[in-house]
Amino acid sequence: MSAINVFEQNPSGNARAESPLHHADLRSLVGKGRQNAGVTLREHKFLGHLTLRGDGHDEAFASAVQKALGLELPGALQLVSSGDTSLQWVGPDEWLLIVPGGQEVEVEQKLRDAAAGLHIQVVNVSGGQSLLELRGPNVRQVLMKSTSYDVHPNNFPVGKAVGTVFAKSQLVIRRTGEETWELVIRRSFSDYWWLWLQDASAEYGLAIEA
Amino acid sequence: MKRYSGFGLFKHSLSHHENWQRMWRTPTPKKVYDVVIVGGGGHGLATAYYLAKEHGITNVAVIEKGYLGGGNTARNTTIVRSNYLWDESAKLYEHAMKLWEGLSQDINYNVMFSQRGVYNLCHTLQDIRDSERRVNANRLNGVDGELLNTEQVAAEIPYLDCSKNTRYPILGATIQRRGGVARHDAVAWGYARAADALGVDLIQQTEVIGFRKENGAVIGVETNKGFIGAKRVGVVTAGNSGHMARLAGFRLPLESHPLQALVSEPIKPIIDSVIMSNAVHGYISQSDKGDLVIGAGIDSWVGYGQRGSYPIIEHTMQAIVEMFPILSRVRMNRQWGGIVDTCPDACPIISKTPVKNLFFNCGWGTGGFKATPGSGNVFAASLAKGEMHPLAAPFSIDRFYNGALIDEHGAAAVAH
Amino acid sequence: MSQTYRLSSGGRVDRSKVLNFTFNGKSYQGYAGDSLAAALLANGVDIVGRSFKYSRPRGIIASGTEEPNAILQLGATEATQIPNVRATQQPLYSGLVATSTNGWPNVNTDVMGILGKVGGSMMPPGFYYKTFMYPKSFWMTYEKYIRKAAGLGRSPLQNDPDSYDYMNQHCDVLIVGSGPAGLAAALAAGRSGARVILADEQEEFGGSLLDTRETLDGKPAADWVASVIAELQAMPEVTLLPRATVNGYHDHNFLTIHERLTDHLGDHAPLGQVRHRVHRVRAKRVVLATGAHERPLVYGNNDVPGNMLAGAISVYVRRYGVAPGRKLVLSTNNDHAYRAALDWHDAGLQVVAIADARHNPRGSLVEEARAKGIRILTSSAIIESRGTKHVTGARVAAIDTVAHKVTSPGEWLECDLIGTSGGYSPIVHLASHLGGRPVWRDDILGFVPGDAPQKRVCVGGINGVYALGDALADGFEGGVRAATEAGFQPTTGSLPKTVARKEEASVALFQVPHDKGTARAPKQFVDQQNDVTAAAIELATREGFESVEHVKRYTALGFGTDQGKLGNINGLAIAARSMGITIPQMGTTMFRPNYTPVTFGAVAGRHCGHIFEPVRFTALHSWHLKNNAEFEDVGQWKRPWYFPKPGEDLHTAVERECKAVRASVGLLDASTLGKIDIQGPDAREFLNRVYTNAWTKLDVGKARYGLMCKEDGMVFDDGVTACVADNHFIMTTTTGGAARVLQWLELYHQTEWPELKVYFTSVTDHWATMTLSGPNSRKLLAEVTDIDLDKDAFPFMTWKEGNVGGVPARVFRISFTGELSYEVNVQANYAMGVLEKIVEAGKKYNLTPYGTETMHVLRAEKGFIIVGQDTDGSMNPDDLNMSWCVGRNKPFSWIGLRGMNREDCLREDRKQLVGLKPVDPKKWLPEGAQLVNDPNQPIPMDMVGHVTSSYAFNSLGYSFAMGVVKGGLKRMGERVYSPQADGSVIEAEIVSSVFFDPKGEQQNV
Amino acid sequence: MLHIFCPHCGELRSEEEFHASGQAHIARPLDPNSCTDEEWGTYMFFRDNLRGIHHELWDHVAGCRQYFNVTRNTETYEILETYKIGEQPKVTARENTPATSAAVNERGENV
Repeated sequence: MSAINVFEQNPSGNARAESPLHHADLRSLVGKGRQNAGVTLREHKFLGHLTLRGDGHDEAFASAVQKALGLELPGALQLVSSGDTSLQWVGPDEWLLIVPGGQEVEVEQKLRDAAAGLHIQVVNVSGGQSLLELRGPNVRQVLMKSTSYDVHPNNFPVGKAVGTVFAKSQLVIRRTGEETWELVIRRSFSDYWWLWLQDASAEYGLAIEA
Repeated sequence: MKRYSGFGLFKHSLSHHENWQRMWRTPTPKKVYDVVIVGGGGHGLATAYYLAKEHGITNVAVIEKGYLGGGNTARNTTIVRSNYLWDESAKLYEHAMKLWEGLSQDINYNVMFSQRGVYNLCHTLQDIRDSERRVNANRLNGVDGELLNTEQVAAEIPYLDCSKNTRYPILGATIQRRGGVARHDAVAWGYARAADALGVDLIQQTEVIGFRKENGAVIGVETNKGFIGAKRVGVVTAGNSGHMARLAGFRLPLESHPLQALVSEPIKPIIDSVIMSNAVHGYISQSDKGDLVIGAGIDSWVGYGQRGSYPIIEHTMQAIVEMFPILSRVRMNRQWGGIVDTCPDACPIISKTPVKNLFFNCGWGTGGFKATPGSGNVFAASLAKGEMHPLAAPFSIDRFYNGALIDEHGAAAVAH
Repeated sequence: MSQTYRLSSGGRVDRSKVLNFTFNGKSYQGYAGDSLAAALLANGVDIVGRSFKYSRPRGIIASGTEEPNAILQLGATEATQIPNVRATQQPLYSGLVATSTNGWPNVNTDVMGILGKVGGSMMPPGFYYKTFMYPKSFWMTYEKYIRKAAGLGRSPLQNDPDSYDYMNQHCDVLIVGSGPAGLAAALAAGRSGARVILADEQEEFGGSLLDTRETLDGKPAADWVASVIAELQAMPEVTLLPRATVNGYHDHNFLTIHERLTDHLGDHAPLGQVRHRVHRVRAKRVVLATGAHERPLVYGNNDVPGNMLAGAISVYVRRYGVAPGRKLVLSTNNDHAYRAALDWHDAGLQVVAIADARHNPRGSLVEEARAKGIRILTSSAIIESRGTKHVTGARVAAIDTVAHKVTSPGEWLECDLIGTSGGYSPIVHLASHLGGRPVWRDDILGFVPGDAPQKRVCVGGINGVYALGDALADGFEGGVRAATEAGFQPTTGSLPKTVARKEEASVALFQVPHDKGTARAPKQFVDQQNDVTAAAIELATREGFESVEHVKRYTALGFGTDQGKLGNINGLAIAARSMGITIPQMGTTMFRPNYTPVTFGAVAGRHCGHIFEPVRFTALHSWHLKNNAEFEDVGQWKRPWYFPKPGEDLHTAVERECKAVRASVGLLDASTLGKIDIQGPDAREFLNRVYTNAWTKLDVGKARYGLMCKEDGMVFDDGVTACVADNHFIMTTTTGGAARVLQWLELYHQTEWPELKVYFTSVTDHWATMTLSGPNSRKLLAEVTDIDLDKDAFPFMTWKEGNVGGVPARVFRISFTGELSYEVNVQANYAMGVLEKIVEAGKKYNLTPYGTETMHVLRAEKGFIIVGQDTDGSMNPDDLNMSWCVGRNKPFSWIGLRGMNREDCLREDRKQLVGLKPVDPKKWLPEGAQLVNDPNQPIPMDMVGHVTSSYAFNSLGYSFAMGVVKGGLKRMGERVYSPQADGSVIEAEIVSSVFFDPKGEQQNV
Repeated sequence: MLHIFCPHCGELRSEEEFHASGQAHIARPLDPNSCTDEEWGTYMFFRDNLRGIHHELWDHVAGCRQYFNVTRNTETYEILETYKIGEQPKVTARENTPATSAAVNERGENV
């Protein structure tokens, strides 16, 4: 048996799946919000989330990642992406890789092959995380209500990703467009974030996309 | 000392209060004292008083770098209770409680000890287990305590949100009915006046900057105003204990952290007991002036600035509004911070030290005020005899080496 | 009565918008733009409250935050009551309902006032301490009556309908105050392109420029204000916050601003709006342009309604078009206060006289007053005022300010308004919140900010720079400096021209001497809210209270809702004089947040009610809801506690659930357990170091239970860890310990053993875990999985991969119930689908969902511990009778080993975990019950231990418990006793803690 | 609320993101079993608890999850430097650093 257990966790057939915000039934809320809402929310569900750990100062590791993903290993607070794949710096030895759902094992294997001989960790965390996209002119205000991190464009340009405190818990904020932001949320907290975001965006109007 | 009484007050009113005596002298330090107490807070002044009163040792000086009662005595939330879990602490705090119960008369100064009851709320099943354990231990130790269910809590504490749909519903509470609050400044002033009357020298605005030693024993203290000799020295300098130990040449198993508190504007009485919650983390009582007195948490870093971080105030206020939603429109007047010396087991150090004849009384963490009379009483006995009082003995520094800790963390409910 | 005291013209109020309001039940009218105080004065309301201690009638003194008396109760409904609103800061709105906070039956005829007159002389400071001591038991009774007099306003008794929130702000320059200096600073900083926040506590920007008689560039000052605001509004990086008080200056340039968004609209917020918002600001630079407060002089009966600050009179006349009287006498020690008399005179009202404490004042304003024919009495001051409910006269006498003596009998001047000015106190509160002690300046007779490490600039009045032109220049320069220091290019610009004036120095005067001496003179109030008099301060120093903090605490000086904004400097001056020292020798008390009071709800923000704190749910939560679960809080998680069927209580439900597990099969949601994925060549070595037991030989495919200790040898977490590949482990932790354990592993890896090649990643949320437990679990699982469940192929303490319900799963054969058990782990997105398939297949086995309570019972029957329930931070593995789980001979001295070997940890009579079997099988030992050896010992009793877990129900048919007993492991078969609160005693036998199936025959099948 | 420069994220962040973990540079004895009770107790519990310059361990829990060291004045609360695990402080009490010096520039870099 190999040193690491790589495990395909997606069913081969059609199995029922529920995203972390399943219980909120977002689909039923589409079109129910205010016209010209200041904030539009959408859950990007069932993506492949992988935690990647390795020595960021090791050239070999960086080139292995480059080779496996075609992405340059991002430095502190950076988010790089190509197509449906994004790679985000989380810490000096930790990155979050998001790929289309179903590709987790394939990508993990690619990384392991490329980094053969290096000490790394790849962990599928897809069941425990989700990506919330917030879009619109008032997202910045909603973020300002929620985090003590400075989300002014001068400090938070597109392509930045920051782990920080958000309300009374923690998450990662990513800025992917002028008025587009993403929150990486943990499954068990998803109801809290859902309630929080509804509350914080109420005065600007919240629209749901699904 | 002229005794205070209602008649005296009337007599003074006739002379437009122009003839009141000084509460204490401003003495010139003697060359040598039998005992020098470093630190003129509640504990130090109580120590001096009991040395004079119970042990006949009146050649005593209390040396205070600022003004009497100006440290944690001046900035705590004045809660008094004795319902501690472990035998060692319960006995010590209950000793204090019994002294509280006659203190105003003993020192002829109204410390306004108000036994209005202290509630500790339970929000989880484990809270209930811990409370049951503590109340049972208290009872068998002779400390009063009851465990109430939710309905009883709701009946006894009006406006407390006891509904099921809160984040952490209230499942019950312990109540120590003999617990309550006292007027903090009056404790310091009362002990000071009584100690002064027995001949103790209270030396303010004088800072101890070193300890003079001979053959491993202390023989006096160096101050910014000169040397003062002493046969024994007791250090009671909450918030500065680590620094004093350093001057004496050793370290202590404690760290000094900011502890914050706040008051509302004065409002008409609405809370007539002391209510503490561990799970939502806040506690509240109301002063006789009408201020809601609210304790906040401890900052996790070392800090001597008598101030902490603002989020702690926010969290505390969230807890208070969660417990008492009707208070949401009341306004917070003032916040402040003290410095608490905290030991790893949340219990004090009352102990001999590596320096002979030098004794330390410190590490009370967030719980010092309630112990004031008991702490002073057993420390005085220890200083008088040169051997630790039996109630103080378990609180030796040695426990941090041999492992005989008295871990009140698990059961102290809110750390007050 | 309709606004009798409203001037026919002038002010910034909108006379076309009449607003109705009530005060103490009477209806009045005011105008849009009025403050409540202005509207009350316009209607001739003199008495707004009764004083705290003496119950004396009190009127409005000031026009802003410093007001000590006009503290009112607001609110039209019970739920919208607001206590202690300063009428001077409350904008008038239509329908406002205000009442006085003290006074019975009402403020005009107050019974307590009579008591105050009779008993007042018996109430010097500290009188509480000197009496009410006897008899001993009576304090609680005395206190009951004392408390009746407590407080100002009252709390609402219904829940707040409003909401509050936070806004986190970051800026280059935060400017506090929008008077001339603040506005100039904002212009300078804004033009540089910096991110600027300008906050002001008032309804509109402008500060003193809103009521000044000065002109800028020859035009009314307010015109300049309007043009500056327009320019700032056009700057994208400038945020303007009116109605926003900067209340706290915290470390590292973090400041809090309390913005009142809707208090000017009504007593509660319009639907969908937050009432207050706290801005949590991190500023690179702070410009403090907080200005100065005018100081009143302290003279006899200075609290009679109709005694006002000189500057407040100008504000009411010029800003609100209200004249709070007809005939004014002004008492001053400075030039600036002459403006009040000039404004009064310009409004066509009578200035009876100005008493100036100075010998020969000749400043421009003084000359202007002289030129207008106003009578000026020099070397004079008002030494007392007259009147019961309103001022009827002022006694003006010649005084010697140095000798502190009255030098002439003086004369009584008829008047209905007294203006008073003792100079100005820079508002140094914010500058001092971080402990920087203010510094006294003799030239301005005030404290200015001392040095502080904060990155801040002080401009204008706070620096004692009072002349308008100087304040503008100081502000602009400060704004440039702040922006430059924050990394922006300096800007230039021209400032409006001001009229130059000759201003003379003021003379030091705080308490005005009285011919009777302080103790016998009419009461000279220093702090009106707390009824602190000059005599009280003298008494305090006489009794030995010599420190400024002592004086404050003994007299209550500055303890009010105004925190002594008017009184503190006067109090210091009186104490200093009475002790023969100077004011700077006396020093100031500490300044602490808040500058002005802040609503609790605003400090709490949105973090209350349903979003007070995160609630964590598992992927199966909605199934639990559908199946009627009751929940238990475990950390932030909601875990099913039990699943009652109709008519069942906890006890009967748990009994049923337990039986179902022992007899057939039960289902538990174990997803909340912490799970950590550990990978790396040194993973095993790391486990060896953090667990008490050995991991070197754990084969791939196997799982093992482990205990974790702190360095002191006390147990802090436990769980099963499985080896999924040579260098790959899945660790489980307790539910509450998950985050703590991960942090613990990282701590040791990062700080102690960075050379070990291992990584840790939390997978708690990723895997959903369903535990099937009971003799039929194998049969049930077999129906939904392709894994070979044969007992030899899949033995106890191993794990397998395969499909469960068509979804890839890792199945662990471990047991916390003592029954044959399988823990099925699937990627959480698929958990609900898998669960439903298991439930469907489980119908024929009476598959029974069970919660934490049943889990606790079943594990206790097996003697399995729950960390945190059976341990309390003072139990080591030996105490728990778990020496089997301790690898004392492991080569590396793992965390906890050395601690366990300390002297006290090796005692034989330590409390040890044992089973407890009540001698009467029907009796139940309460969890937390204490144990003694001799039930007849009198209190205090010697306790030998306590009950940690106890259950009335047992598969074997008797109640049983686990507990700790001193030396208990050597006392098997002995009896201990538990004295109960009701006087009864429960006798129990010390037994093994394994009650059920000690050989493990049920789980190893 | 403190503003702390995380040496890994390279930015100043609010204190809320961090967890203070006590005095820094307290190394676990290499051979615990040879320690006396007194030595072991000293390692576990006894701290400098200094007034003034203090080196302490912080964890960027909400950010990069890295532990790092902070040199902070415990009286003024000023942070004089932050540095990674394994590095030594540049500012120490012996250097008599003025309590009011600003050792971190606007970008939070050590200067």
